[in-house]
Amino acid sequence: MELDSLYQEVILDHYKKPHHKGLPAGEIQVHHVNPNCGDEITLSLEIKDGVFVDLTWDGVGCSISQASASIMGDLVSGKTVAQAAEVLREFTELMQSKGNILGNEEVLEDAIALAGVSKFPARVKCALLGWMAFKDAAIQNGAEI
Amino acid sequence: MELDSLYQEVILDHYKKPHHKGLPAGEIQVHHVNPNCGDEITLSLEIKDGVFVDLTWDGVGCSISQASASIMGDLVSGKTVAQAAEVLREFTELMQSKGNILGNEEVLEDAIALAGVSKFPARVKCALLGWMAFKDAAIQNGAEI
Amino acid sequence: MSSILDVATIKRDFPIFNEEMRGGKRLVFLDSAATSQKPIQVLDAERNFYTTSNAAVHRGSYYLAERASEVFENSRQKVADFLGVAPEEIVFTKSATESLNLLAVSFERGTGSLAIGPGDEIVVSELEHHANLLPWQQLAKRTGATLKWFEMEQDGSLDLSAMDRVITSKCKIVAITHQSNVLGSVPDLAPIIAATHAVGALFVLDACQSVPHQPIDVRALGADFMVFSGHKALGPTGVGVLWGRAEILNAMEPFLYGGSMIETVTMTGATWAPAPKKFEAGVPNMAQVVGLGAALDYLSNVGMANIHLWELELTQYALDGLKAIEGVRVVGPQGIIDRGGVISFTIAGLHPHDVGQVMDQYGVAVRTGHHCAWPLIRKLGLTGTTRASFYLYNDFSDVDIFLESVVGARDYFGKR
Amino acid sequence: MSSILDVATIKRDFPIFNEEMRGGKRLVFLDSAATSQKPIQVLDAERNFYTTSNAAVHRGSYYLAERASEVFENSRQKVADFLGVAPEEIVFTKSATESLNLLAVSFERGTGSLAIGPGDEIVVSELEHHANLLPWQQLAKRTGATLKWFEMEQDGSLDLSAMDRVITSKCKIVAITHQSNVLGSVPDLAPIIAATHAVGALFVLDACQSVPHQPIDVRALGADFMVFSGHKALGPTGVGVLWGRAEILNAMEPFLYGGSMIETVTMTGATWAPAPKKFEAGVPNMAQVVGLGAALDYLSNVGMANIHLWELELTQYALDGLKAIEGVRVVGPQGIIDRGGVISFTIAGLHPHDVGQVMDQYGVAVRTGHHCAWPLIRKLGLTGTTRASFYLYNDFSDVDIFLESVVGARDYFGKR
Ligand SMILES: Cc1ncc(COP(=O)(O)O)c(C=O)c1O
Ligand SMILES: Cc1ncc(COP(=O)(O)O)c(C=O)c1O
Repeated sequence: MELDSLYQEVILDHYKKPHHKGLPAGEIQVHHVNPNCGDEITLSLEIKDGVFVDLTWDGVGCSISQASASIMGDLVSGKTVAQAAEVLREFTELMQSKGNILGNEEVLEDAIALAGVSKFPARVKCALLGWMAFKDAAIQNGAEI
Repeated sequence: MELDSLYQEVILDHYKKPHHKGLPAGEIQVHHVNPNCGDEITLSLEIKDGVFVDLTWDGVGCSISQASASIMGDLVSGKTVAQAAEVLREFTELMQSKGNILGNEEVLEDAIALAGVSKFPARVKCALLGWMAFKDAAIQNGAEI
Repeated sequence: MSSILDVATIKRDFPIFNEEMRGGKRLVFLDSAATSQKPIQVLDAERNFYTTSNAAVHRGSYYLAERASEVFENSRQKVADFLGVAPEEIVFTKSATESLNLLAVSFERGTGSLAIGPGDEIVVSELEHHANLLPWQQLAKRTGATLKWFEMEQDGSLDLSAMDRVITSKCKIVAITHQSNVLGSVPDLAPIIAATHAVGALFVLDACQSVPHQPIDVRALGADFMVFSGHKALGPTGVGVLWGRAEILNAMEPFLYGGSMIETVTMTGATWAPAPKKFEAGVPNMAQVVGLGAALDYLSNVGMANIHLWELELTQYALDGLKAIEGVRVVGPQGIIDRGGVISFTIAGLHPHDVGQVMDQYGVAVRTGHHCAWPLIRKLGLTGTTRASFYLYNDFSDVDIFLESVVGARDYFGKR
Repeated sequence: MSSILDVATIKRDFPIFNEEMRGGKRLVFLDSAATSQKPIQVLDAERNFYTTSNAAVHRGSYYLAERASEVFENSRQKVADFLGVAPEEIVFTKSATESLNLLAVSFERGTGSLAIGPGDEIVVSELEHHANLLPWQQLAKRTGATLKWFEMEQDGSLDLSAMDRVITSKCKIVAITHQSNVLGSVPDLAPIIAATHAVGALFVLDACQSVPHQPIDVRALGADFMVFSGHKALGPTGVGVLWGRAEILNAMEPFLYGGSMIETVTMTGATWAPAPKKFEAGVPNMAQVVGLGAALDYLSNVGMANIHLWELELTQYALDGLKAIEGVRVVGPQGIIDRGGVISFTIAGLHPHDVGQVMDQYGVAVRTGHHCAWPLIRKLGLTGTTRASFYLYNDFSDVDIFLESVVGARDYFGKR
C-alpha cells in the first residue's frame, strides 16, 4: 500500500515516543504554526562552543510533524552549526523532491524514512514544521544557517 | 438595412433641429447623465394649472438621445400630469419591448419612430435619457408621475 | 424504496467522477462544504459565453456587447429569482469573502446609520468561519467599535441566554452564519434577528452553507444582507453574491472604485451609479456570473427541497454508521435536527491529518483541520476534526465507502 | 511579404470568430483594449481544471486538493516567469481594478513608510483609467492626503515640465499607466520613476494595456508594483494580477480578511500569513488562475515581441487609412512612435455612439464614449471618441473592413 511509504515504521515509533519533547526550557523560544491545520510547535535550543545543545520542543500535530520534529532533534543535537546546516539543507531538498530522490542516509539517518512524504505535497509542510522552527531558533541564537 | 429601422427620418429631423432645446430657464433644473457614454441633459419645466409648461432642455448626446428628448418635449408640453404620465408609461414600455410592439401612435405620435431602438438594448438608455430627466423634474415639481 | 434523487443520473453530469484517485480508486467526494464539483451544464454555459458572447458588458454598443450584457443580466435575474428578491439587490463579487469585506469596508466609509465608529458594537458568534469573523474583528479594531459574540455550546448551538448583554442599543451590525461549516449545526436565528431589529441594527446572514443546500426565502428570514459563494453551489470559482435590501444598498458607500460604477468623474471628485453597479467596479467576472446562473438552474431543476431531504438522509445514515464505530466521536449535533449535511468527527488517539490521509487511500475526499473556524475548534477543546459534507451527487454507496475508510484509518494506526 | 504573425492559424484557435454578427457579417473585433477574445487552449485549461482537479487549494490534503494546489501554484510560476519576477511576488486578484484598490486600502491601513495620511501626496496623471484614478482620489479624500497629477498634452503625452511641482518630498505614491487605454499613447515613465524614487516614494504601474501586448521586464522598468487584468490578455474573466516587490508586500497590511490568509486566529485578534497568501483570502478564483497560466503560455508561444510588432503594423496601416478619410480626425498621437495598438478618432458632426452603431452593421466591434477615462476626454475638449484596438488575431483585412465601416458611418448620416 502506497500509504506505507508515507507512514514508515520509524515514523510511527518516533510519533509514539518522540525524542526531545517536553516543555522547552531555554531562554529563546520560537513558536511556529501550520495555519492550514493548526499544528503548533514551540522550540528552544542553545549554542555552546559552536554546537547545538539543550534542544527541546513541545507541540501538537499529526504523526508526520511530530515524528519529523523528533528525528530533527536527534539529528541536530550535538552538531556544529555547519553540520546542522548541511542536514537541514539535505532534508529540505528531500522534502521538495516529489519522490524523485531517496535521501542521503549518511547525513539524514532516520530522516530518510520521511522520503515518502515528498510524494504527498500537502504533508510536506507537516514534515518541515519542526525544522523551520529549528532554523528560526538557530538564527535567533546567532547561527548563520 | 436594419439600421434604417433605428435611424428613421423623423429621428434625424429632430436630431438636426431639436425642439425645446436651449438654456433651461425655470427654477428647478435637473441634470441627468448616461455614465456609459457621457451624454448629458439639463431640463427644466413648470406645472401651471395642472399642465406642464415651459419645458426646455439642453445637453450633448447621440442622435437617439437628442431626438428622443426633442420628441418628448413636444409630447408632454401642454399635457396634464395624468396625460403625460400615460405617454411616459407607454414610451417606457415601448423601449423595453425588444422590438415586440410597435407603440400606440395615438399616444406616442412621433415617438413611435423610436420603436426600432428597443431592438438595440445598448441604445435604450440613450432614448430614455430625456424622459427620465423629465420624470425627475416633474416629481421635483410635485407631480405624481 | 425509490430514492428522493436520481443520483446515478446526476453523477453522470459531473465529469470529475470519471477520474481515478490514488490507487485507482473512484472518487468519493465529501468536501462540498469547501467547494462543490461542477456539472457539465455549468462548464458549457461558461464556454458558451466565451465562444458566442464575450465582450465587456455595459460598455460597448456593438452586437457582442449587447449579447454579453443580456446573458449577464439574465444571470442576475436568475440569482434574484432563486432567492426571491429583486435583481437590483444582487451584487456580484468574487466570493462570499469579498462580499463580507465589502460590507465591512462600506460601513467604515459610511455615514449616519450606515457608519461604524467608536462606541458602536458589532456582534458575531463563535461559530463563524474566518470570513465572517475577521472582516468585523478588524473593522472594530480600525474604527474603535467593540466586537461582541454569542458563545457556542458543545452541540454547536448558540447560547442565547446572554442575548440582552450581547445585543444592546449600541449594536449596529449582527453577522452570523446560517449553518456552521464545521459542525453542520444550524443556530436559532429568529430570536437573534428579532433582537437585532429591535435595537435598530442590521443583520448579515452568511449563507455559504445554506443557499446551495436548501430552499431559501431571504425576505422571510428577515435578514438585511446575505452572502454566498458560487463555487459551493455548483457554480464556477471566482464568483460570489451579496444580497442587500435595495434602500440600504443605495445609501451605502462603494467598496471598489473604478470603471462602470460611476455616474460622473473629474480629477477631484466623482459620483456613483445606483446599486448594484456602484459595487461592481471594473470589467466583471462575466463568464463566472453566467456559469452561476446555469448552476442555479441546475439546482432548481433538481429541486432544493429534494436536495435538502436527500442530504439529511445521507447524514442520518452516516451518523448512524459513525456512531457504531468504536473510537469515533461525532462532534457537534448528534442527530439531524437543526443541522445540515456536514459531519465533523474525531478518532481517539489519531490526528485528523493522519485520518484524512488514510481515507484518501480509499478515494475519499474529506477535509481535516480547523476548517477556517479556529475559535470554534478551540472552544471544543480540539486542534482539528475530520469533516465529511454531502451534496446532491453523493449516495449511500459513498457513505458506505466513507465508513469503511474511517474504520480503515482507525485500524491502520491502531494495529501498528 | 511574409507577415510577422500567422493570423489565419491564430484565428482558428478563437471559436468566437465563427459567430455571425448583425446582418450575417463576420466579426471584426477591434475592442481588445476593453477585453480580449479567448483561445480554445484557455477554455480547455479551465475546463480541464474542473473536470480533473477541482478542489479547494491549500486546504485539503486529499488527492484532488493536491492536484488543484499544484496546477494553481504552477500558474503563479508562469505569471512570475512571464514578468521576470519571483512567484511569491505574484498576488492573484479578480481584476486590475481590485489590484489597485487593494493597494490603496492597504496603504490606508499601513504603518510607517507604508501609510498614507494628512499632508502626504499621491500622484497620478490625466491619462488614467478610472480604475487608476478613483482608488487614489478617494484614498486621498479619506486620509487627508493630497492628490496631484501630471497634465496631459493634446498628443497624449504627459507634461513633465512640472515634474518638481508634482513630485515633491511629500509624495508617497505615484500611480501611472503604462499606456493610455483611450489614445494608445505611451507616457515617458523613466524620468517619472526616477523622480519617484528620488523622493523615496513608491511607483505603481498600471500595465493593463501593455502586459498583454509587448514584452515586459518589470524589474528593468523600476516599478515597485504592477497590475494587469487576465481578461485583456487572452485569459478568463475574473482574474487579475498584482505584482509587488517581496519586501514591500510582506510589510503591507492585508486587504480582504478571511480563510487561508491567516497564521493564527482568536475571537479578539489574528496574525497573517506571509505574502502572497496574506492577500488571497477565501477559496480563490482557481480555474481562472489556471486559465490565465494557459493564456500566458499561448502568448509566449506566439512571442510577445512579434505581437507588439504586428500590432504596430496594423496600427500604422489603420492610421494611414483613417487620415485619408475626409471628416475623420485621429485623436492623440498621430504616428506609431510611443504608442500601442489603440486608435481613437472622431468624425466631424457625428456622435461616437452613432458612428459605432453604423460600424456594428459591418460586423466591426469598436468602443465608443469616454472609455472610463472621463478626465482625459474632457481635457481633449470632447464628449467621447470611437476607439479601435488591435490584437494578435487581427489582420489587414480587418483593418480594411474597419476603414470601410468608418466611411460607411460618415456617409450614412452625411447623405441624409
Ligand atoms: C489602463 C487600464 N487600467 C485599468 C483597467 C481596469 O481593468 P479591469 O476592468 O479589468 O479591472 C483597464 C481596463 O478596463 C485599463 O485599460
Ligand atoms: C460559512 C462560510 N462562510 C464563508 C466562507 C467563505 O467562502 P469563500 O472562501 O468562497 O469566500 C465559507 C467557505 O469557505 C463558509 O463555509
